[in-house]
Amino acid sequence: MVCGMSGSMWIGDLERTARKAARWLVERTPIRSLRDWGIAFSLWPVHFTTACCGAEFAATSAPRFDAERFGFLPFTGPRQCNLMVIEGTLTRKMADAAIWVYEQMPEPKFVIAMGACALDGGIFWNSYNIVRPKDILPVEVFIPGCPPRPEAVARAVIELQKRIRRGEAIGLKV
Amino acid sequence: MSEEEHILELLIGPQHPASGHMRLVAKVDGDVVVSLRPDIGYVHRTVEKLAETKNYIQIIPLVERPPLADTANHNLGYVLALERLLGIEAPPRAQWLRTLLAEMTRIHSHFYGIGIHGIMLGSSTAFMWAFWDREIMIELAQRLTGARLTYSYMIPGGVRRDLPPGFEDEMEKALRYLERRIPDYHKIFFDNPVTKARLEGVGVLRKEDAIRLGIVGPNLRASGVPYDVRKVDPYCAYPELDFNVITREEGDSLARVMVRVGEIKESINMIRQILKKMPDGPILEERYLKMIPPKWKDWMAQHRRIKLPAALISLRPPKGEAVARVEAARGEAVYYIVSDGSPKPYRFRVVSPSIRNVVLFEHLIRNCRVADIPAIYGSLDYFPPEADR
Amino acid sequence: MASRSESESQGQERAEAAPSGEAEALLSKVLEGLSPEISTVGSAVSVKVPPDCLKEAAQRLKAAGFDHVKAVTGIDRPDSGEIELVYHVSSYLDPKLSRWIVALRTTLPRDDPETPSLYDVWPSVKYHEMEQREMLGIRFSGHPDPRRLLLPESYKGIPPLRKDFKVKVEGINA
Amino acid sequence: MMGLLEWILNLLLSPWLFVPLIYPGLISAFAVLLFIIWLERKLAAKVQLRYGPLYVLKQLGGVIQLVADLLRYLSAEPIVPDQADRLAFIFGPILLFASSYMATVAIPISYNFYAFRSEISLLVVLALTAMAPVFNLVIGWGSNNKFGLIGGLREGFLITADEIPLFVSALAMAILYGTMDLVRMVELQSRWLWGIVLNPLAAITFFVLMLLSTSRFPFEIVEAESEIVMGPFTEYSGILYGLTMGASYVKLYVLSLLFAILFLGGWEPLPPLEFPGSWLILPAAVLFLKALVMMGLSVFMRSVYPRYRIDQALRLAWHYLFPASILSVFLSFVVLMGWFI
Repeated sequence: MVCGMSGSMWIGDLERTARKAARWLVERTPIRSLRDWGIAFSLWPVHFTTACCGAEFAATSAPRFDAERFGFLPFTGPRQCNLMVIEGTLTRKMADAAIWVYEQMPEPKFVIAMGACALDGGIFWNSYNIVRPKDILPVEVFIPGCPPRPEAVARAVIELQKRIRRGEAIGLKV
Repeated sequence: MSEEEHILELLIGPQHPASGHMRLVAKVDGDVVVSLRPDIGYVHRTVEKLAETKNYIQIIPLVERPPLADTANHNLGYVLALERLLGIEAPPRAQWLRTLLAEMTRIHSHFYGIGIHGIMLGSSTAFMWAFWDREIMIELAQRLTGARLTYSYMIPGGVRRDLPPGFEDEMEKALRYLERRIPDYHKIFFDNPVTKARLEGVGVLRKEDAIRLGIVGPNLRASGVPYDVRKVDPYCAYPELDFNVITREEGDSLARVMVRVGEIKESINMIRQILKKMPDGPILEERYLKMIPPKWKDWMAQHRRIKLPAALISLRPPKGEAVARVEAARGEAVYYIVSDGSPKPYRFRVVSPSIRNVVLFEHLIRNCRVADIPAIYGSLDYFPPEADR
Repeated sequence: MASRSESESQGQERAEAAPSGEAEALLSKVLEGLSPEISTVGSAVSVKVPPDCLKEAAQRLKAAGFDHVKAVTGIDRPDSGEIELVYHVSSYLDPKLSRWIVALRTTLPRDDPETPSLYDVWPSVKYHEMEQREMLGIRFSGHPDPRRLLLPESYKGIPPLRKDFKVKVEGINA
Repeated sequence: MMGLLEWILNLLLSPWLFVPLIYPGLISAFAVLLFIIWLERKLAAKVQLRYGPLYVLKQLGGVIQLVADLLRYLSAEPIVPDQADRLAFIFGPILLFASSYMATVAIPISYNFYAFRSEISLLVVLALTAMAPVFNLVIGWGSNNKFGLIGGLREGFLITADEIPLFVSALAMAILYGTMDLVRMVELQSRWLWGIVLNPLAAITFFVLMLLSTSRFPFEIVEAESEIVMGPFTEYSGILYGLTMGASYVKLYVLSLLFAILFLGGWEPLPPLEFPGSWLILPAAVLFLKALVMMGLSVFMRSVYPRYRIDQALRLAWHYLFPASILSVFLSFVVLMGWFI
């Protein structure tokens, strides 16, 4: 991958073999469980507030419900993060931005839908400007509540950690 | 090099640590911002259209969702407009309870603004401290109303719950703790030389510009205009409370933050006065109180809360219209209801403080530094969902 | 002077919030030649002005001390085939005027609602007029910023706040 | 067979391999990198009334949080945007990390255990640390991202603003000691007082410029989070981002080691313990502890200060720190005169 020459060298296509070797290596159980442990305890949500649940999402990282205890550190750019939290309603304009950000994130990536509006529209269910996150993004964990309490968001992070370490998370299968 | 070549158009988009739920389209020349246009509408959830499909009592939670960090004042604004439409008055104790919750929400909404401004300047300590002290007021509001942020506490004709036992001395302890904490903020954040360097003289809003552009709330009072709806058009229990309107003359970002800190101190004394002078009596207007069947009466007295009378569910106000304005934490919120006698409003208009402050982005952030964009953005205490409604 | 006395009788005179007759006297004096229908509605003094002299009334009100606009509202009345445009105006500096909210209203034909923008009189109407143009299709000629404000670019179709734009309603009391 | 093992062990313990590879070199830089970021998050958490990373390893307070982050970087998909300049994009962080820790070669550990000693070893260390920020420019340009461009531009301004006064304040100490050989400096400090007592002005300017050049908190301008997302590193994901994030901490580690040797007497007050191998472990441990204290102090600034603007930082560097470092040169002359009279 580093040398970037996709042409076939005299020992066959180097990139394809490297990728196959990497995948074989990761499937070995000790390395896979170590990788899942690393991902589980370093879930960095990208700084992308979609609606008014952002106030409770900020309270989750605030001192009283400190989510950094689980390694949950809201970080700046989509490239460095592996978790995207849809905080509340996803309007049509924000949905395009959400799809862009999701595609910019590196591969093992997960989505949490937070708030009743992210589940099925919530109080704005009959608005003409609303999109359901589950229609456009592979959502792992849904958090009910309007806005959900910070403990519920922390519970969702723990649920996602368990799913990752059991290997059931959608983001890992891709 | 022609003029456009060295101008870089920077999209500080919805995904950006300091852009909130909107996109700022900044034209940048080197490190100087030539012009900035806010591109809002990312959180437009059509509150005005949905209100036309909901009953009057169902609109209370709808009105509280957009301004999430400052819900009680907007709920109060809507309920005042509805009461003017119905021509009824809440009993005195309910008026005082409404003022109590409004001032508690103002305190923790100001802390929210200071915290977000702190993280935008880079001081994560200011963010964490502000969100810690905010939790105290949220905990007390939760004891009073049962919810952290979305209280739906005020209904047309009164309030839903009475003070829980032992609320007064817990509040007194909390207020004394907050008064001890505010000097710490001055030491670590407000008087910090780096904050002073970043905020003084940045984003100066002159008095006549503030009036010409119709700016509201602490941003207006920081430019020397002593306009506060609680003094100009007093509602609920504000006439009996003595508090002064905090104004500053400089009108720069630091002045706006200092006005908010002053208002937190004012709200603390106000809450003390409220708890001292609160009259007792019913918390719901007697016309609706009579409608509640007698067997619920002792249940209500024992649980200190009211049972929502059936008449309120399908409320039919007379034909006509009503306007109410309220001093929310971020500024003046205006509610305008046009009713045609049916249980659903004919036209419902919400003008939130942030939509009236959004013009400040274009006006203030001009030929300043790229690093001044978050400094000015944070000082406006601008909450995009409230502006897009 | 006839209009003042007639409005005296039918406006409900409530003591504390409603502005006293003095406000209506001041307004009728200010808007002398524009045949205003002045009445007290709710807590605001309503001044109905024919559409063509809206700008003239606005300039006079601004000269009288009403220095900013609190809200611009368009009300779609399909049965009478018109759109009612209401400017809620008040003052910051003048203590006497700041107690009142004056509702300067006019009616526009429903099929092509066209009115001169009041941006040069009160710059604070900029974003409100943009929103009403988008939501109700009222064209404000002379408005500085022709762009969309809240709806996504991809939104086609009739302006959403018009009565004939239907939105899903809960089954029971449809 | 035993001869071979013996030979390898001697080879490893010989200074030419031990210094660059083990102690001030790669492995210790990596361990310090993981520890110091954890310490930074824990210190900031303690100031901010919360716990910080905890449940990774509950008993030890989440020490291995950075190991979890590193594993995540390793397993993340390294994205190379197609409109980015491929070679500059990939080799930028690698060279940035390499040039940051290369200066450890010239840092001695004790009187007779060093990989490189010469009359101008101080200059070698300073030159190698000054090379690192250049690759920030390469990264900022190579990632073809507007925020990266602005970040790289800011780094360009800051290189001159902080390297030149840094050199001058370091050379002030060289004038004071009369030599540029680090080992001799430590010898002199053992006989005289510590460098920080002799010339405090140089110590202060060196410390502030250390913060400025490794963009620690009051001067976190290159990757100013709330203005230009991650500065030059916006487009980096996976282990490439891990390298860039680690590079500034490794440079801080190198400059702390230099600060310890120049101002805090290097490995001088040796505790009088005696155990096999103590001739190497004790001086190394003393020097390492002093460097750790300096790193802890500069990392603690995150929880104290907001961020300066680029023009304020440049004004601070050119108007105040540069004259202060020149003043410290005269101060060392004065101290020199006073000492000999």
